[in-house]
Amino acid sequence: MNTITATRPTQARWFQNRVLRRFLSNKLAMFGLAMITLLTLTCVIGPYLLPYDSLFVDLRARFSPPLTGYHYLGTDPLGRDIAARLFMAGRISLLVGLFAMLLATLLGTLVGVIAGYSGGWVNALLMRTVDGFLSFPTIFLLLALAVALKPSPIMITIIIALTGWMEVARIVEAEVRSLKEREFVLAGRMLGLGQAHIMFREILPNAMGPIIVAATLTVARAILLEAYISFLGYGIQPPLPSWGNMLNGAQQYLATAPWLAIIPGAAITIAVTSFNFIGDGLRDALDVRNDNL
Amino acid sequence: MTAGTTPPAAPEIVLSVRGLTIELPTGMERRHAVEDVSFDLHRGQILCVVGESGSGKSVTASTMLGLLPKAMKTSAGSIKLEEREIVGMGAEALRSLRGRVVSMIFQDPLSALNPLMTVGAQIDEVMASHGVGTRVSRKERAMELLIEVGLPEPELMYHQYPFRLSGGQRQRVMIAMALALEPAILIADEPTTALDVTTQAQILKLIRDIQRRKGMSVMFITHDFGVVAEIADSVVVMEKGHVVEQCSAAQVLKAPTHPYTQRLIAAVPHLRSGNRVQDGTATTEPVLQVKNLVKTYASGSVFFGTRRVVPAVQDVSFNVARGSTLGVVGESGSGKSSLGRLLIKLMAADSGQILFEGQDMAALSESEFRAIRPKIQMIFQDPFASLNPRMTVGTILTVGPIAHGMPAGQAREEARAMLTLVGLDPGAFGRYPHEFSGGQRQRIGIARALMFKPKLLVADEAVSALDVSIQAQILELLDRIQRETGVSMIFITHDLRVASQICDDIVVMHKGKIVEQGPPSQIFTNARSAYTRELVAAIPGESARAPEPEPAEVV
Amino acid sequence: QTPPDAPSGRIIVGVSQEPTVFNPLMPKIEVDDNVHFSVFDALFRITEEGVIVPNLATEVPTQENGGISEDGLQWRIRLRDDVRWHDGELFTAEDVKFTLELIVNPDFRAWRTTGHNLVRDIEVVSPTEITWRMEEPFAPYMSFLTETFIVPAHILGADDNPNEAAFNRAPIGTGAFRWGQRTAGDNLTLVANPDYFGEGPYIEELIFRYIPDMTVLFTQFQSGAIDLVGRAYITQDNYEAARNLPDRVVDLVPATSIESIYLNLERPQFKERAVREALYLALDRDSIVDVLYYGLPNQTETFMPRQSYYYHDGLPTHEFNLEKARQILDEAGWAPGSDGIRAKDGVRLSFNNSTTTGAHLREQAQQFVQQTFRDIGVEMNIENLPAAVMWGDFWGMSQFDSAMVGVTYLIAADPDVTNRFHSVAITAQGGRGSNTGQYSNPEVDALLEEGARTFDREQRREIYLRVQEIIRDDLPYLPLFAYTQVMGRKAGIEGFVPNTNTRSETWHAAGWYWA
Amino acid sequence: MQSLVLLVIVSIIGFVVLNLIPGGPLAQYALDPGMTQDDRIRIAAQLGLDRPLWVQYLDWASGMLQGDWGTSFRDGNPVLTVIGRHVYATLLLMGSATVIAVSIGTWIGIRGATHRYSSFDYVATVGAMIALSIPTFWFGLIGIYVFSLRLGWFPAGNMYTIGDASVMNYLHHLIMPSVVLALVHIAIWSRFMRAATLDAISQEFVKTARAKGVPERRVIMKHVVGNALLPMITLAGVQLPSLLTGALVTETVFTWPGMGRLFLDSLGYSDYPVVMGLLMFSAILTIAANFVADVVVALVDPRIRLA
Ligand SMILES: Nc1ncnc2c1ncn2[C@@H]1O[C@H](COP(=O)(O)OP(=O)(O)OP(=O)(O)O)[C@@H](O)[C@H]1O
Ligand SMILES: Nc1ncnc2c1ncn2[C@@H]1O[C@H](COP(=O)(O)OP(=O)(O)OP(=O)(O)O)[C@@H](O)[C@H]1O
Ligand SMILES: [Mg+2]
Ligand SMILES: [Mg+2]
Ligand code: NI
Repeated sequence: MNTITATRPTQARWFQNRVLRRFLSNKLAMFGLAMITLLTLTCVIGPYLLPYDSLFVDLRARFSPPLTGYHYLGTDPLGRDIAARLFMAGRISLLVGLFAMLLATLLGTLVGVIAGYSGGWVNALLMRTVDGFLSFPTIFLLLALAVALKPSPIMITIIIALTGWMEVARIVEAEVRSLKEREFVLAGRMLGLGQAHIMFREILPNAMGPIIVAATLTVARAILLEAYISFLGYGIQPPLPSWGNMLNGAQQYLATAPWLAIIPGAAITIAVTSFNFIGDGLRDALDVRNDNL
Repeated sequence: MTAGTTPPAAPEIVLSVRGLTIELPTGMERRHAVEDVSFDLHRGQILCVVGESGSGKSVTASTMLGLLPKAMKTSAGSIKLEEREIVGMGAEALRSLRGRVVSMIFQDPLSALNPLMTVGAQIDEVMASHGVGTRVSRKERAMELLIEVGLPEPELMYHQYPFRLSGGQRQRVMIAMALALEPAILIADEPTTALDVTTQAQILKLIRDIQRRKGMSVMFITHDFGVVAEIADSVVVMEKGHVVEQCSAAQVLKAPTHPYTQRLIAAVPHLRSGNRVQDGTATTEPVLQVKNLVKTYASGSVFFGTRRVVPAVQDVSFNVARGSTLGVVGESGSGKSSLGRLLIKLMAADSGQILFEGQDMAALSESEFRAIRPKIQMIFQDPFASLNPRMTVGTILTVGPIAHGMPAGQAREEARAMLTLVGLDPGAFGRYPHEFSGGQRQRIGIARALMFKPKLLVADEAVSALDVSIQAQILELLDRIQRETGVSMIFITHDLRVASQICDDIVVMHKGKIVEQGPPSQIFTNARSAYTRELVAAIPGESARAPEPEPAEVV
Repeated sequence: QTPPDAPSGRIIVGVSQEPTVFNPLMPKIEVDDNVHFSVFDALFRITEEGVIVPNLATEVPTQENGGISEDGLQWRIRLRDDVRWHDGELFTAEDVKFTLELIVNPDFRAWRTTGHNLVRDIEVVSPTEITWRMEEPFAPYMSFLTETFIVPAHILGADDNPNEAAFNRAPIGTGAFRWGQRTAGDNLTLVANPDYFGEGPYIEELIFRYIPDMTVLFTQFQSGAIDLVGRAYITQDNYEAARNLPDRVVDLVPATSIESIYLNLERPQFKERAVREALYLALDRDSIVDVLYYGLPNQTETFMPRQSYYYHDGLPTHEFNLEKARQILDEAGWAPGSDGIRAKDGVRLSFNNSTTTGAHLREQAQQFVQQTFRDIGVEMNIENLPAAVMWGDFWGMSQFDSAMVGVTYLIAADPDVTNRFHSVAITAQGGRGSNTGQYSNPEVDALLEEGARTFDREQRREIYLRVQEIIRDDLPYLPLFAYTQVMGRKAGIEGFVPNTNTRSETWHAAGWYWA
Repeated sequence: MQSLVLLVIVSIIGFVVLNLIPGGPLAQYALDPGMTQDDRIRIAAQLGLDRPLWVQYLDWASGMLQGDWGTSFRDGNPVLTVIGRHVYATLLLMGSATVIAVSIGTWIGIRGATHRYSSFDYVATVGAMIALSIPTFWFGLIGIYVFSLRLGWFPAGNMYTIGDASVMNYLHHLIMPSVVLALVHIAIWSRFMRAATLDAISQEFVKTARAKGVPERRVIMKHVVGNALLPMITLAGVQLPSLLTGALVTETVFTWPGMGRLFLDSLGYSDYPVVMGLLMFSAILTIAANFVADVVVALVDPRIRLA
């Protein structure tokens, strides 16, 4: 007989140890994580360390290039300090990105789980709707919704979430569809568990990996989308800064004040790259295939 | 032919492995994939490499061709192939040996052929890669080969894509490819594991015939001692990367010296022609009566003419007596699993009756059936897939009873007791499935099924995914549990040897129909249908030994 | 410099909206006028000085010459006899009659009908003479007619659905240029009409290039890919750069549109004159004009363009005085709340300000104004909208609090502003017109009605000067400045005359030529 | 059948969302001093905009079923004509971007997979991630700043210089926008190609091919790449909407006279028929692309072709 000596229960829930280890050893992902932490910290504390308020208009100081006095990153056409604005904007952009991700992931997961588990016409209807949304050029939905609804950070978050849940739904649906054929799900049915129990307690935790990956990439996408609609002027309204609306109008000054375009653009790129690195690292870490190559 | 007829004077050595050590990437369960492995392969002989899963058989074989995965390195040792040293040989030199001097056949014929190339093109490629022949001569040779491996209509076969071929046919194509340049050595890595018994027998015979005809040397990897008995001249036994025993086949089978080998051989299930001894738990009163059960799968679309109708279960009737075990056997695709799913209503039957304790379950709706579910439980095939990896063993065991109204405290008590019953430490309660071995997981699966104290257990290939030694343990456990709890069992398996060991009654299925039904004594020694006889005859290794006369003891 | 004998060369005009409407009678925007002025002719033309001169007509009808009866109701127009359509047909009074009737045809999707819907009993006296009767005297009609292009009866009349006639896609006019070809989304080519009855044309091809992005438009002007830029397409912040370009002529042309903060007077915050005055005092107009707009626009106190004959130059001038603004609010009883924002009778002095998204100079001005307003305890929130939304019901039905807009008040230099300031023009209150600020003052109403009936220039001047005084005092909107357009062209282009009485910089492309 | 349902869903969502937008097509005349609200109401009625929404939808849909896509409010031409005039420019841009993306992306992907964890792979991975993270519009702006304003190498926009219809002139204008548009897709394509190649490389038949002594080059080119390209064909179909979206953004930045410009302009003027037309067009294009991808896969993959 084969008895097992009791060891302390492992607290690995979503991540098996190996996954976590592999993730932690991924240099790029760690770099991304570090960057995001750094960015978040700067955005949170940064404004308190700077001598200028992000909203303070000073026409005499307009268009100061970076490193003019205490304007480390220069000033904008109204003479506001770009560094101060950049950090305040970071708060908004990151928050919008995160919350849009949360919403999109929730909605996408719900639709995906139901569609994937149900099959049949429910699946067909839900997935065709997903396809429908996907076959719109994203910016149509984005612009049309932004135009139709009064822009406010909350609305923008909702709008971005509305245009970003489909990918999650697709991923989750595929995952659930394959999971539901797994024997442990059959086992759940054999035990006489309810449908909702099976969907959300048995299957969903097993789909967490791909969902987390999708979520990370959705943050990246959401930040980009926020930037784009704010750039077009339909997003976050001035004087509240966001990385996107800091770029709004910047193209007018490309020739004379290129830093207006370069600085926020770089911030967006860094933030998005970091999230993408993390997402990619997670994906690699979760990919069992890596074990047998 | 049997292992015993190996000529005593060993002929010249074609392949000589000395002190081979291969490192695993860091972080794996052990440091070496194989360590200090030495053996010789003689010209014109078949060398079988046996051992449990993960013992390093495939790694050793890959090294012969210089095809180790990038993550692994040969750290010591030498491999001499007809006087050429393989270890450290340049890539191009190695390549020119592959397929020409050494060829290899792999386990899974389904995935070993490029789906986008025709059979002919893939055979042709071997010759073209070594610059042999002209286009015309190569095609001629390919045809010859197809005939040689016994494929019908070579002209047609030549232009066929792999997906159109059956598993056995694909494996023949693989062999044809391997033989194209008449290599000195053929390495076969479990070439028949994925095939059903009848096909397996044909392929084994083919390899042996060709080996004889060409005087080739064959290194044959398997974990099945039945296969060893069938074809081996000499045997190498591996355990955890080490060679533990190496000698002639006859010797290994008759008088294994290493304890590991002894264990392995002892665990091999053998066909028992006698009936199971009953201790009185079994009655003749049926707990389950199945009448004229029918299930037909329909897939594809009527519109596009791709409709495919598979009659998976056709007019199946049988009874299961209280406390007894019914075996369901048959080749792959015969409808065994479909039958199993119908019985526990994971799938609805098209027609027919399933009377459980006199009540027709086929007619019940899912919600009505829920109340009865606890009485009918299932043990699943794959111990890895059937346990939710995100749940602790405790949750897995208790979630069902709790859903059916048992108080959580009581469920936990019972789960701990159940763990002990199936031979696990109660401390397993808080751990996750991935922290257990395959055999242990299967015990958890059994414990889960038993939590409800069911009247009927359906086990679909419950031991097929396990190594032989663990398989034996689980079979023993099931037998013990049946004796202790008096549960009835339906045991689905494709392995007749296993069925012969624990079943009171056996039904043989073929293409969805029951072709024969009776006690093991009838099925294995006195089969009425030709199909059953064919199946029994194909069991590897059994022709080489006399069926065990009578069960001396319960395994 | 003299123009060449035969048309030669080509001039590419950069525009930032795409001309898409080619039937000059159908709903159109300013940029479409570029094409209409070149392809068609109206009965009259208004010059850069605001003087109306004959075009297809041979004389301008007045009460003095008898073209318009004393009561202003009977009109008689004499027409040229030497005008041919681009297809060779002779232009006659029938075409004029057809045009005027088509405009009021209920099935026809006409652009403006104001004025035209007063016309009755059109009579073709001879091919060169036409008369009609007006339902009531309407002096501005003359100006409307300078923007009413005559279309060919023999072509458009033959089509049973003038809304979708082939003519609308390849128009035939009498103008100096004929329809060339259109590459949708990119450019439109007109070619010289050698048989033009008037002056010119001197160039062979007139091309309108659609470049929606101002930065790119300016870059192309810099690189020489386009020859001429009109309207507001060179933004104020590019003026310096433009001026310093070699071989380019850059003119500052006073425009008719007035930038202002428009107030919705029905909002409780704005009902009191004191509030409006305080807000006006809190506008740092000098900074806006001199810094944000680079000193290019002109400060103004009225809606009337400075270059107009009716311009009032004696209005009280604006001062920037926060102290006084606070004082006025204090006196009026608007006391600061705990958050520093003033309130009175439960009304917080807080409102939204809207403009079209993407107008970055305006957005700058908004944010600047926001700060000074905040200094006097007024909260102004910015809520910008895309043009299509902003100019819909939001604007038309007075759903805004306040807006930062540039409004043109005059039609072809006529001083009539009934549409903007008469109380019958408040659509939100069931009226018809564009009085979206919901301004209502009986005295102004009376003056405007009188002005529309009066044909005498001097009498009208008196009326409209008075209107300007009252409005300056009432402050229904807070004037910021009068726009100045930056017009740029290559140095070799001769004959270019800006005319702010039209909506088009190519109003007289017939006179352009390459030196 | 499913595609038809999809089209109906798309059209309904599109129509509803579009009509949610306040303002409407007549907003553009709001500042015209001579036009009164009466004029605008009259024109709205003439355009049929005063009818209930569902009547307008059914009217539009029944026209659609008869092949009548409606008439542009702004342009007066039939919607199909209007779209047709802009398709060419967009296809040119998308086509050249695709050629760039596919050729470079495929190469990077294959090389990255076959030289996994090499410095090339590392640089490619990092590069791809960054490329995926740069906002396209911003990249375009910076491109214009550097290459047009600073260096003056490329024109800042438009498709050609008037009066110069030479192929070189078109090419000159095409380079920047197509590179900008291609950048993201190179990244996407190379990532997927890398994954697909890794997938294929780990397949048994690759081992078989090696065991046969097939030269490594041929193993990669014939066995690995052949099989890796199959899923990529499907991907190409799926990627189309995002390519289209990218094209829309790029066109805006580079004032490219394609469907993207048309789309933004039409949306700006609330030219419903054209916007709806473009939505349907893109949905149909997507469906068609997926269909073509399926057909191509079926042609290439004998398992499907002969099944
Ligand atoms: N690609 C690989 N990367 C890392 N480790 C590997 C790889 N392939 C095999 N191994 C490890 O090498 C050891 C030997 O594996 P091998 O495949 O040779 O076993 P085997 O005897 O063929 O087993 P089976 O009967 O299951 O095929 C095992 O511990 C396995 O985990
Ligand atoms: N969901 C399904 N849809 C369509 N056909 C199916 C389905 N499941 C099984 N089949 C087909 O029904 C037949 C019986 O399948 P079943 O799984 O019952 O066989 P089996 O005896 O369990 O085989 P194995 O030993 O390989 O497990 C096979 O031909 C199979 O291809
Ligand atoms: Mg193996
Ligand atoms: Mg089965
Ligand atoms: Ni070891």
